Amino acid sequence: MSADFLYLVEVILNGLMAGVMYSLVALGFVLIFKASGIFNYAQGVMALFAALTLVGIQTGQVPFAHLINAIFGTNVHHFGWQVPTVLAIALTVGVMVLFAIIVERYILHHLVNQEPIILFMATIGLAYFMEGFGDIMWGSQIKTMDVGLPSGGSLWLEEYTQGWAAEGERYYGMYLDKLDMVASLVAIVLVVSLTIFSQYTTTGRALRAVADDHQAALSVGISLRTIWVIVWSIAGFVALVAGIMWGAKSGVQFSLSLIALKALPVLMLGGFTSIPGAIIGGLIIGVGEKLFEYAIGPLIGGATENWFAYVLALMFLVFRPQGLFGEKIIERV
Amino acid sequence: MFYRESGDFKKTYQKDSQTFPIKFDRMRYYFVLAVAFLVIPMFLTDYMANAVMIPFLVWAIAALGLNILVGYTGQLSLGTGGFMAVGAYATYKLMTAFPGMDMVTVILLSGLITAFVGAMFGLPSLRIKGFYLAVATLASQFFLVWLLNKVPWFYNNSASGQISAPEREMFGVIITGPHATPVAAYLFCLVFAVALAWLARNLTRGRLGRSWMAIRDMDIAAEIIGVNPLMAKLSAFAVSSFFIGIAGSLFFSVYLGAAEVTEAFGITVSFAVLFMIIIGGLGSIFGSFVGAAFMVLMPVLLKNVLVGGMGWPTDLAAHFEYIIVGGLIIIFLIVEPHGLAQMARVLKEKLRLWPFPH
Amino acid sequence: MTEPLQKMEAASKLLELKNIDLSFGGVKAISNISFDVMEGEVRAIIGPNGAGKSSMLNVINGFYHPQQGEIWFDGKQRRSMKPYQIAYQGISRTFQNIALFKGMSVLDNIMTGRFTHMRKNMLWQALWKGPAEQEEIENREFVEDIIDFLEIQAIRKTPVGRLPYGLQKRVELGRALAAQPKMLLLDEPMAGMNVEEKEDMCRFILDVNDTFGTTIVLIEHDMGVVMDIADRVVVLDYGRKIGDGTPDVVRNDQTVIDAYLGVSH
Amino acid sequence: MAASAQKHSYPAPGLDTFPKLLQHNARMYAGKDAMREKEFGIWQSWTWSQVADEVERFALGLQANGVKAGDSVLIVGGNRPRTYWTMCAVQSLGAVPVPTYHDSVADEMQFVIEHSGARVIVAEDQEQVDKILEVKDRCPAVELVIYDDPRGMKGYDPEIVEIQDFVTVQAQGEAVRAKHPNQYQELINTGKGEDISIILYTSGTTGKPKGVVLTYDNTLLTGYHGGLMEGLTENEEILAYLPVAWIGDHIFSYAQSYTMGFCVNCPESTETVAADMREIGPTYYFAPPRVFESLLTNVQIRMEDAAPFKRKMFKYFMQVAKTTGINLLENKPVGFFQRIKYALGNALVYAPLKDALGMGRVRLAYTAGEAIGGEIFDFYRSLGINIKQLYGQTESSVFITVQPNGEVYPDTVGTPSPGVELKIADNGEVIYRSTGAFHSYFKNPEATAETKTPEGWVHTGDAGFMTKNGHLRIIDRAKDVGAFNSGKMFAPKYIENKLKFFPHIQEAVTFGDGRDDCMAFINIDLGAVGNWAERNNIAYASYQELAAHPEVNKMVAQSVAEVNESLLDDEMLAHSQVSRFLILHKELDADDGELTRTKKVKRKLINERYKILIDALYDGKTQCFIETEVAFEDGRVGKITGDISIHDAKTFNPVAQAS
Repeated sequence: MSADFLYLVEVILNGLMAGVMYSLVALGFVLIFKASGIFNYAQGVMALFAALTLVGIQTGQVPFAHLINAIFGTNVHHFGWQVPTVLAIALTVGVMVLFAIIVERYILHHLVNQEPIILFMATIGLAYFMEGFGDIMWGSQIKTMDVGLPSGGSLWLEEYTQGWAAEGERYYGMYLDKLDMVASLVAIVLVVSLTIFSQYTTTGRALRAVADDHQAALSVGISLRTIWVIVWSIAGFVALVAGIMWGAKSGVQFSLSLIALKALPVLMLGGFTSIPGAIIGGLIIGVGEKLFEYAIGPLIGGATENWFAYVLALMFLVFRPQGLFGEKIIERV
Repeated sequence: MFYRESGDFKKTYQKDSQTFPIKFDRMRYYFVLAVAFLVIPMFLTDYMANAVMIPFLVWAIAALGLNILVGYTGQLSLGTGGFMAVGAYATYKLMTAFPGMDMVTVILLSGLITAFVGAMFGLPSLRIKGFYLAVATLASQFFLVWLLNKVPWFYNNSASGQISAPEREMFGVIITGPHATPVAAYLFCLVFAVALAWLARNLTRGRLGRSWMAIRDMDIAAEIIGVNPLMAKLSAFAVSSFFIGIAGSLFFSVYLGAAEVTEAFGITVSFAVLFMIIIGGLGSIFGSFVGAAFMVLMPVLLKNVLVGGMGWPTDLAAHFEYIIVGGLIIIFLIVEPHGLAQMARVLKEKLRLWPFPH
Repeated sequence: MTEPLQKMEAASKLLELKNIDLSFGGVKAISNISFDVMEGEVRAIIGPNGAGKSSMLNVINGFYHPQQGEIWFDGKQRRSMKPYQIAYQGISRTFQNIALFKGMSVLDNIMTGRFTHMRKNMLWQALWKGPAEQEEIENREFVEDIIDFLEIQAIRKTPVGRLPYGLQKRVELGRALAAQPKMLLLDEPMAGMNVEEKEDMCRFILDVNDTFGTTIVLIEHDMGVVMDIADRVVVLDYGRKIGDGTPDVVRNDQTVIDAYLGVSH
Repeated sequence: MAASAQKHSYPAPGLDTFPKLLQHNARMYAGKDAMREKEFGIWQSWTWSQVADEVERFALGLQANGVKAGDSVLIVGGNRPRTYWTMCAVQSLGAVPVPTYHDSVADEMQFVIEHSGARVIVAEDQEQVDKILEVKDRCPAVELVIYDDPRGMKGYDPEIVEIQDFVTVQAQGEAVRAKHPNQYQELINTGKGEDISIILYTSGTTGKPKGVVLTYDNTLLTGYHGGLMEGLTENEEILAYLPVAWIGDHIFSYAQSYTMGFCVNCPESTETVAADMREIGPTYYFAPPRVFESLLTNVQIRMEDAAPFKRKMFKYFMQVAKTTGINLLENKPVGFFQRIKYALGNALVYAPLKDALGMGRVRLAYTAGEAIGGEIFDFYRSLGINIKQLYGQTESSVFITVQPNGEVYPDTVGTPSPGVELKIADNGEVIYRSTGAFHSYFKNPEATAETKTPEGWVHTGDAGFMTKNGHLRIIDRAKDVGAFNSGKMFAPKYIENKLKFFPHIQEAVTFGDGRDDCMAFINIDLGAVGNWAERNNIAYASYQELAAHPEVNKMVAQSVAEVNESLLDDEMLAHSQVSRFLILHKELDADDGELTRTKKVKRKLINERYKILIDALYDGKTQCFIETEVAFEDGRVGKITGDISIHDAKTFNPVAQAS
């Protein structure tokens, strides 16, 4: 095997794993969209917020320390304790559930019969709000996330593949991030458990009923409000997982919220209503953008990852407007 | 309360369909114009011009443009920043390539170039609707910014990757570059803002505007009536981009003076303009101005109160800005999805009916 | 009953459908239907739910493209066309579920109906003063005639969303009329109306037919109305044509009675 | 006499007919709007010269169709320019326009067609033409029907009568004019002031309608002098929304428009009158009291929904207006502080309110036809709207009396108009002689002789008297007025109305004709009194029980006493004070035949059915037992019995009061 070929394989594998990360974020979108028809732009910010909260709790930060100091002229920052990771995660999940309840109570409830586009814009507002709120609550400096996930390249893999290339001296083996591999595993577990949840539990079936037909769901006695709280909680949980993965990878900072933007083309490809679509869309985009950068990038100045996903999705959509797995849009006259 | 409409009757369709059919409104409009053109320039400080008035006018133009697309035609776009960048870079290229060209021509040409680019990116709108389209417009945002950043020809190979506006005059007064006088720059932008508002009003009141709104309200019925959906949407994209291009052009040449594409025309710009029209009012020319005013003034006020008044750190004030903007967007969408303009309309109706409540 | 017959002898075929087949993903909506519409007549399409009536209208105005068959309109065979091109040929319609432009006033809705009659391009419109305004006023005059005709003067500037159902239907008729169509397709124009509103609507339909000589094709459930105002009736059942003729003929046709009239009466 | 001096003062010498006035106006006010009609969304307008042209062409067209001097031409239409033009065109030919109510049914129309002998009818639209065709076979004289609105008329080709479009007739007229340019001028030159200008059929509550024949001198001069008196100019705007067949509209929207040269505005449709009125903002306005009343009610209802603050503000400033507004309107002295308050109220309430009602520019408003409630009247005047009552009828070309500026009292109808001589006949009936007094009833010499004496005095049929300050007060229809044994006038309805003014009195019947003094039956208002009872914890099971309650009787006695006291103000009525009264044990009911369906008292029947009670009143008894039959809602007939107590009322001695 030539080194170039191996490099290509490495690019593809990296792409697949990046794709899994995209899928992870996209999953949150799909969940909420399916259950409430809301395109939740705030999903990315939710991931940021969840990660901030987790780090904040873990490191014993005083919430709103910045604000308190500004108002009272004090200088408080930390409680001075460390919270165990598992407990911190549990507390963060609690915060995300609380968040879901607040969102349902104060926003969704008042926007029930609005057009989808209005709801979409409301989530943009929500995203802005949370971004500011998260910063005020936990401060805006970059934080490192340490929940005990492995990091760095996998030396074992590097060594193991080193000999594969024909001209071994020039080839250093495949570089794959351990974190990415863990993330892929976690994502797979998450998808499987979500699928089981939605197929085999009463709540899951209720969720699907609501997705199919609000009226019908109401008539069988499912409270729409409860459903929405559950869905947003799950989405919050997914956001937390995504936040942990991305945060561990590149630090907890503002740019984390932009991963939502990465998830959008994934959704366009996979369709807004399909969980498998989100996964496969994510993989396609992950692989596609890495390959494109690898093959074409150097010719046109690089950094094509910024837009490749979008342009790919755009091209794709022109030919299949409902996405890969989306239901066919039938226009009634 | 202030309206006296008895005897204000119309004998021609021309009078009946004028922009301000009620005399009181008409007078108020002339009053505002007079203040903007005659009074404000007399009292305009540098700070007021640069922090408030000029950005307000530029953003108002951008909001007008986006409103044509989102408010009037119902096509949600998140590509405003990218199109503004096109306008800005077109201006830069034109100014440097044709030093003798006067600024009005430069700006109009920049608008036309952006209109063309906008129409190109509008092509998918025939097939893609709703969120899909909104997301697709993000493609233009990222692609355009990347393109302008990566191709050195666009910034004349400058080492910093920045573009900066050369000095230009109109009627012997410097309006661009570091030595521009704020009053001249303000008036220059004002003329554009007023003229473009007038243009937007004309376009939205007639055949074209009705075809846009028809597409927005019920695209199937619109098609039955003879509206070609592609033409309607493309024209909306083109006109909208024309406005946004001019806004980008003025933003760069008159307001900023120098710009770097990823900083000045990022995705935040797209959202900011979208917020202006949500808060101001979708499908309202007046709303575009109000929304722009709001989004320009709010941070200034916040900064003056929190940082200047209470001595808070600036970053905290900035975070509050996010909270307030986001919160307001949600509140507006819940309470009044048609924004401040609709509130003004309701208030006006109330005043017209005064003392009756309804 | 001699009047419609005389009318037909004098008139020529405005629309002719020959052996139309339409199916969606293998499900046949319309199979092998042929019928014609004479210039100036009121033609009704009736049939039970799911008989393919609305599909028939959608074929006529170009929303659906039949897999087989020929459509002849105004003496020419129609190639595959988009609905907006068909609007230019002189066919306009109303919808079963009102499809007005909710964000516009009554006047603007009907003005939008004049779309095919307005020509001034974007530049003239941007200037407004001059030709564009002139064109606007000319069309406004036409539209005001329709408003007068439909007796909706009092609601001219009301946003359509605020109007009661019956008036919305009337406005929609106005919008269709504004195009000055050769042929007007009405999809259940009287659905959901009370007796009085139905009478008004009947009068308007007949007046339209009378005053402008517009050919009318309508779907209607109220048999009384159909028998009163239609010159000829097509009866559909399960996508097939089972009867065709004057109301009298159709009323006495045994197949029709068995398939449709017998059931509902 | 002053009246005769004015008798022939036309707006300018020789302008003694409307067609001549029209030509005059076309020269004087050539470019000014004479008529407007809201149609097709805007106010279509015609200048005086355009109107003159329209009228000329239509007149010549009518002539070409055989209309000649002396013919009657029936006009059936709403307030539309062509309706008014037709009148003038017909008059140009020396023929007589006969406008009729366009909401009348075919049979009513048939009577007018037959009686007027019209050969030509000008109808507004299909609806009217249909009515005419319906009765055509019973009106053989009709030869031609001209329609204004071509809508739905395309297929019409009835063989029984010729039908033509208004425009076609005008085209025929134009052809005539092209050949004979002076023909029209010659035609109108032959018209004279004493010619018949119009026949108006009075609706006639009883019997067949009567055609009131009026001459140009009647309508033109009356309208002109009325306009001069009020200082009307060519700049007035008036809204024509009342039936053209009604004398009021004919005088205000036709005669005065032609004589003063002002503009008449026709609303778009009946539903849009209020909106159209707001747009036009008339300066001269007429409405019957019920219109003013319903407007006021509407205002009050709408204000009820206002926020508490706004409601309070409204109430406060309306109170300010009440004390200040009328004085300001009548140029009486008002304190500085009051003026400030009124000015503030004007900015916040009065001016916007008037504007919203479309009365923002009204300089002069009339009301007539029936009595207007003092509250209502004062409401508008306090806002600064110069609303005045006038008294008149078809036979007088409207104007008999008008309230002069500064002398407006709610209970009188003013002083005689220019050219009117007024007298009270011995039986109390108001009679007058005036320039406007009608020529005759068409084809009805008996009725003419009954109403108009050879000396020209016209009987109004109304009883009234002149108050000390020279104003006329109308009391009742003359035929309802009786006399006491003393020979003094007894006006039952006047007293009854005063009693009914109290909210707790629903109905009252008074007796006195051919008796010594006045007695009354009272019906209490179950709603109002029931409310009062609930508030005061008075239990009651039925109307009868409530009516017999001593507190209720006391309350009614108090009201009767107040009425008696108020009657003292008028010498003519001071003796009609109610001396005894009783509260009936049941409500007078239309189902029992005691009231008409329009809730008017059937005196004769009540006189018979309740004879025993009446006798008891006059016999001085204090109790009386009665048994009456009543019809229940389900149709069964039952009996109500009751022991009714009779009360003496407090009366006042006129002489004692005077001293």
